[in-house]
Amino acid sequence: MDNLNKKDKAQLKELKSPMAVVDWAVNWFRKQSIFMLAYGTGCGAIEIPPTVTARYDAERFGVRGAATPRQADVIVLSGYLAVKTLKRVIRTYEQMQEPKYVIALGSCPINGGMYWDSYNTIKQLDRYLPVDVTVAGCMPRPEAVLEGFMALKDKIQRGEAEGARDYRDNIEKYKNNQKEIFGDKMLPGYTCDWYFSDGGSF
Amino acid sequence: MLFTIFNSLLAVLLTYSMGMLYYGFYRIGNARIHRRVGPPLWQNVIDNIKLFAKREAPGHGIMFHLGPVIMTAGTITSMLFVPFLKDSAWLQGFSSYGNLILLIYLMVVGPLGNALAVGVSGVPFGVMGVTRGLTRLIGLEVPFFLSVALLMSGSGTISISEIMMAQDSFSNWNMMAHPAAFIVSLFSFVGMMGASPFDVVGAPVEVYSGPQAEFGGKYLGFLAAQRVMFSMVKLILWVDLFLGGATNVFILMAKSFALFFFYFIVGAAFPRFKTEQAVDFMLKLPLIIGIGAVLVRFWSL
Amino acid sequence: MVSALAVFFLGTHKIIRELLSIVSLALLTGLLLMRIVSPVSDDFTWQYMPGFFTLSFSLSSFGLLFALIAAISGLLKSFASWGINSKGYHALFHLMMGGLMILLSAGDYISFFLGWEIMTWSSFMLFNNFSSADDPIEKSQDTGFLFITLSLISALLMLGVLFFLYNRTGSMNIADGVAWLHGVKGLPSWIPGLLLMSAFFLKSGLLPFHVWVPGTYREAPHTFTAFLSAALSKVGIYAFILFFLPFSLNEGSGQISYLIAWIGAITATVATFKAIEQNDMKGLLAYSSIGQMAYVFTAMAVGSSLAMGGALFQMVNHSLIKLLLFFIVAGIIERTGKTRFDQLGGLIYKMPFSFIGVLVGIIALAGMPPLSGFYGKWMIYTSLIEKGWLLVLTGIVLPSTAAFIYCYKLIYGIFLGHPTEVNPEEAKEISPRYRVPSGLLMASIVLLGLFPGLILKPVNVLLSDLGMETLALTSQGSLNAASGSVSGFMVMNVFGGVFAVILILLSLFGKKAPTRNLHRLDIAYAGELPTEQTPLHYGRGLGHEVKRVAIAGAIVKRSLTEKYMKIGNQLGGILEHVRGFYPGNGQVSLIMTMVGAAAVALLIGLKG
Amino acid sequence: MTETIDNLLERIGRNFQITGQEVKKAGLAALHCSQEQLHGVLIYLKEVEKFDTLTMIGCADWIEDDYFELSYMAYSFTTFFTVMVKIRVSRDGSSVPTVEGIWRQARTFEREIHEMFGVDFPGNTRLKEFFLENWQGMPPMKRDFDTVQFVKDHYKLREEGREGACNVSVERKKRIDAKKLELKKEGE
Repeated sequence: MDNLNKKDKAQLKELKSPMAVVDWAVNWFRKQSIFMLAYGTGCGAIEIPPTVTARYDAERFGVRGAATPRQADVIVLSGYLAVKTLKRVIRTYEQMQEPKYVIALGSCPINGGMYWDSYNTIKQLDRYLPVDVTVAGCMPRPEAVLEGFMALKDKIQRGEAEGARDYRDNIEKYKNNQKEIFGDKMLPGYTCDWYFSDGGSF
Repeated sequence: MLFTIFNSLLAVLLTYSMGMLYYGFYRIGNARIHRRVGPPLWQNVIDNIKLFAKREAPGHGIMFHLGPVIMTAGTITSMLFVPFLKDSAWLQGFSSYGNLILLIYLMVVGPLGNALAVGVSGVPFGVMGVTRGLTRLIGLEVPFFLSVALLMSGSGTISISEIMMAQDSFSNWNMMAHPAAFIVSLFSFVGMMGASPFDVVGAPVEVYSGPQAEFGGKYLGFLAAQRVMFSMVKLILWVDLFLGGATNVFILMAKSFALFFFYFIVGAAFPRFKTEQAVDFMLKLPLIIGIGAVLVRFWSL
Repeated sequence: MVSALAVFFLGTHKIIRELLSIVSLALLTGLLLMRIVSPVSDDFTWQYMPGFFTLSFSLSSFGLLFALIAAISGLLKSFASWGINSKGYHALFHLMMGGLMILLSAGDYISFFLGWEIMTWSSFMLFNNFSSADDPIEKSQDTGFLFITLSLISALLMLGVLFFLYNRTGSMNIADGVAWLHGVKGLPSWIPGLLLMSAFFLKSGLLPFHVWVPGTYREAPHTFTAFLSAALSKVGIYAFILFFLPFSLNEGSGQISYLIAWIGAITATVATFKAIEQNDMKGLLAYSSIGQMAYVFTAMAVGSSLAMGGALFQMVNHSLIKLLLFFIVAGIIERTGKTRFDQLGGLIYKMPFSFIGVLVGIIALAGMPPLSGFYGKWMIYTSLIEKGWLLVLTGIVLPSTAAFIYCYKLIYGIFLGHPTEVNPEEAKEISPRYRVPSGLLMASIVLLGLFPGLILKPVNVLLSDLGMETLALTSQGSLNAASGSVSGFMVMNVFGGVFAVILILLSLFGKKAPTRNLHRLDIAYAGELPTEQTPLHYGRGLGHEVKRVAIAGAIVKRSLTEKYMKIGNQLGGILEHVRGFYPGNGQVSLIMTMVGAAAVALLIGLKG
Repeated sequence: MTETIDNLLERIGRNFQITGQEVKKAGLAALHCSQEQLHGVLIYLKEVEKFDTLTMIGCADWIEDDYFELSYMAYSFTTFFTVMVKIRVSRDGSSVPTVEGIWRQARTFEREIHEMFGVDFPGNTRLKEFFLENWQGMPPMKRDFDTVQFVKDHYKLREEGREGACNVSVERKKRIDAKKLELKKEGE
């Protein structure tokens, strides 16, 4: 694999136990193959097409689109999130398979951005979902989006991109925060029941 | 027996790596057409391993679990009934126990098994994809059967190995001896590989990637792996039937890559048919060529 | 054999009746099996008014096969319908069995015709008087009318031709008539031949005459539908073999055979697209029966040993499959009370046995490799290729590919997807009286898939009786043809082996990446939340897009039934005056019409 | 004679009580009428003057004068004129009978205005929740709705986020610094 860069090789040398090597390898594969679910929530949606097409070509970094949340690794939330959209986003996020990551583009998911006083958009996304990478800007250009993917890749390689685990461990907190917004119109239980139990498996 | 099992494993490995290589080329080639750099050649392998490395997978009960298994088993079973090489004991699988008609039907078992899993997952988009696939199959199978029937009745045998054996020199290759059958079969070939004019089944935007809509993690990994292997099975089948077979793996690769390149060019150049357009198209031009070929053949006799 | 008939009159108590029914059928089956083991000739003739009428009976090997199919189907059917039928039903059913047996062992025209008519009338009474359509409005009057009209036409055609033959040969013996038919070349033999053939096509539901099948199958009592499809539809084939098989093998009859082959292919195509269109389970299976029967006729038209073997294999298979599917469908209807795909759905985990049964059924019905359905098709295809009829092959590949859609619709509509009107919590597995025969049938389908050669031995006996070459039999697990062979045993084992290996592999992954069992509604649905009210089941719509394909759309749009009804209504207008002569109710007038028509036919026959 | 918008307005004025009218620019006219006249004018426009479609219904909140102004914009594909018919309704508890019967698309426009301004449209068959989910309290587009107060009450503005989250600008700076350091070393 010629696309092991210098940094990867340096990391690999530092590893001692075989299990650590396996973990490192698994992370490497995860980082090299990122299926992206581009959720066009706001104006950032327009930044995604140039990112993946000829000009910026995200595919050379192993980033490609996925059609459904079941297949996706990362959900890219591009821009402000209306309350109604947030509900769908949470549902989509919960349908993704672990390990899963969230990239939030633009100021709006960070602090509300220019919609800070809007009655219907949320102001801070990581109260409701575990954001792994935020890319600031209004809107961030495709270079910045790619920069975001690079940051995510680094995190994955370090084994720190564990937003999903955080979400599972602190599910009570996240659900309470979501409840503040949705009131009694929360998502039905079956969409997230397994977070409160082990979940069946065979 | 051990030799056969070893050979089967070898066939699986060979088709997997060849398929991954070809599809890596496919992605790079497509990127170059778009004037992009494109992913590394082994990106498909990386994707596949990553899918197996996912920590969880969605499930809808035991039937959902079995779907990808049936799909992969169907692929590998049909692979084992295709002889890869000519004049060789290697890579023959169980092809002496089967024949072309069996193979054509075996190739449908997997998708139908998977269709059960799609159905049980309860995603309407998936079922729509399955129906599209089955409808499209009507269009694909009819000209295909006509072309292989021409071959079979032309060479007086329905065994793939014997059809392959009969093509001893370049002028005896079936693509030379039965050009009309070859041309007709190419239409079906492109359709069966799922290339662009006929790729309505898994259209990501319309039907949410169709039959694969609900599969994730290891299931999607199995489906992705079997997809490339299945494509290789079809390529090798066409090499066997029309391109005179291969005496060693390198010739096999060269010939199948030539076919793959054709598929790639067609896929890159054409927009998508709707389901019924695909069937109507297949029942018009290729069928007419095929019927013409049959008539010519039996009148000249 | 016919003595089995007498038994049913004695049954007064319910259980006794059921037991008697089963015992008598078992007796019949046993007797027939005995015939195989020790081929005693029990031909007998019965002189009525010596010198005028002679009824002769002899059971040929073909008749034996069909009789066995009928007897076993009847036995299983009686078991499946344990305790749900009235006395009259049993009487009629046994009367029909008797008629069938007379027909199958008939040696002369009169017994042939007698058996034919007894069978037709009793089956008409059966489905008309004991209809499964609960709602009287739902039950169409047209069905019975159509059935009886077409049956009458076929009977009249047959009667006329038979008298014509009698007149020509001066003998009541079928063999003589057949010999005459094959002896005479040209038009004189074609016209009676074609007329007779249409009578038989009608019984098997081939193309221009298929209109009675769907309605009848839909409205007949559920288990009786199974019998109709598994046994009665084969009568046309028996008669065809009896009269025409040597004919189609004759030199110079190539065009007729080719025509029959195409009739088969076109029937299959039409029936398959119609089947995809159906919204109720029995309607779908009815059309699929028509399609499957059509393959048999195509194969018989080919006429080679392999093709005959394929035809017989396909026929036996079809009986097994249709018994299985109709039994399970009957069980489901009994449990849920629903008959349509848009009312069912999501029953898979509540009815695993029926699911597996239908799965086995559709795999065999679609002709997929590991099970028996494939091998019949394989023989037919191979024989077509060997014969060089490639266009006919294309003609039957089209419907057999399209058949995948209705097969999928059948299993999806009932078991997969989301439940609609039936609450799966309340659903229960079908009752044991359906389960036992279904289990037997499934086992035999799988067995025939493993050892397709098993059927070759009886087929070879039949072929040698017909004076044809026998098929090569190397091992029980494989089939051989001149141009290639296939080993069912190997296919099944390889598939099973690969399946097991992959399942183990998947389970190994399962430890690292467990599967999370999700709620039924937790599906990838574009971020939306489907509710219980969201129409997620695709049972009715499935296959509707096939209609947009030009050829399928053209077929589905047209309805022969309607055309016939239109003609019938116009005729009815004319006949209104004629009917004035017959006072009394419809049945009386029907019978009188029949008598009159028979007299006319007799006259024509004697004069000609 | 070519049709002009003035002729059109004149014809309308002959048939209905128009309280005010103006031609904004070529092909675009506005006219004011009372709520009672509204349906008459709109039906006249559709049936007699062949205004085929309703482009939109607008609502403006004139809080100072205490009324809502509803503008029905009709468009004709034959003359390419747009006519705005404006009515005034009171700001609280106002109700305007639906024009769904004249143009079916009015249903959606009215649904939006109902949600955002609280105007009632009796007779509308789909007057339910539209953009907002589970909204209680004052309709948000009314000008006396205090959005800042609402946001303060309902949302938490930026506070310290999750520790794990990383900011790209920070990451990028780190990376560039590292690269610079590396280059420096190589230079040495």
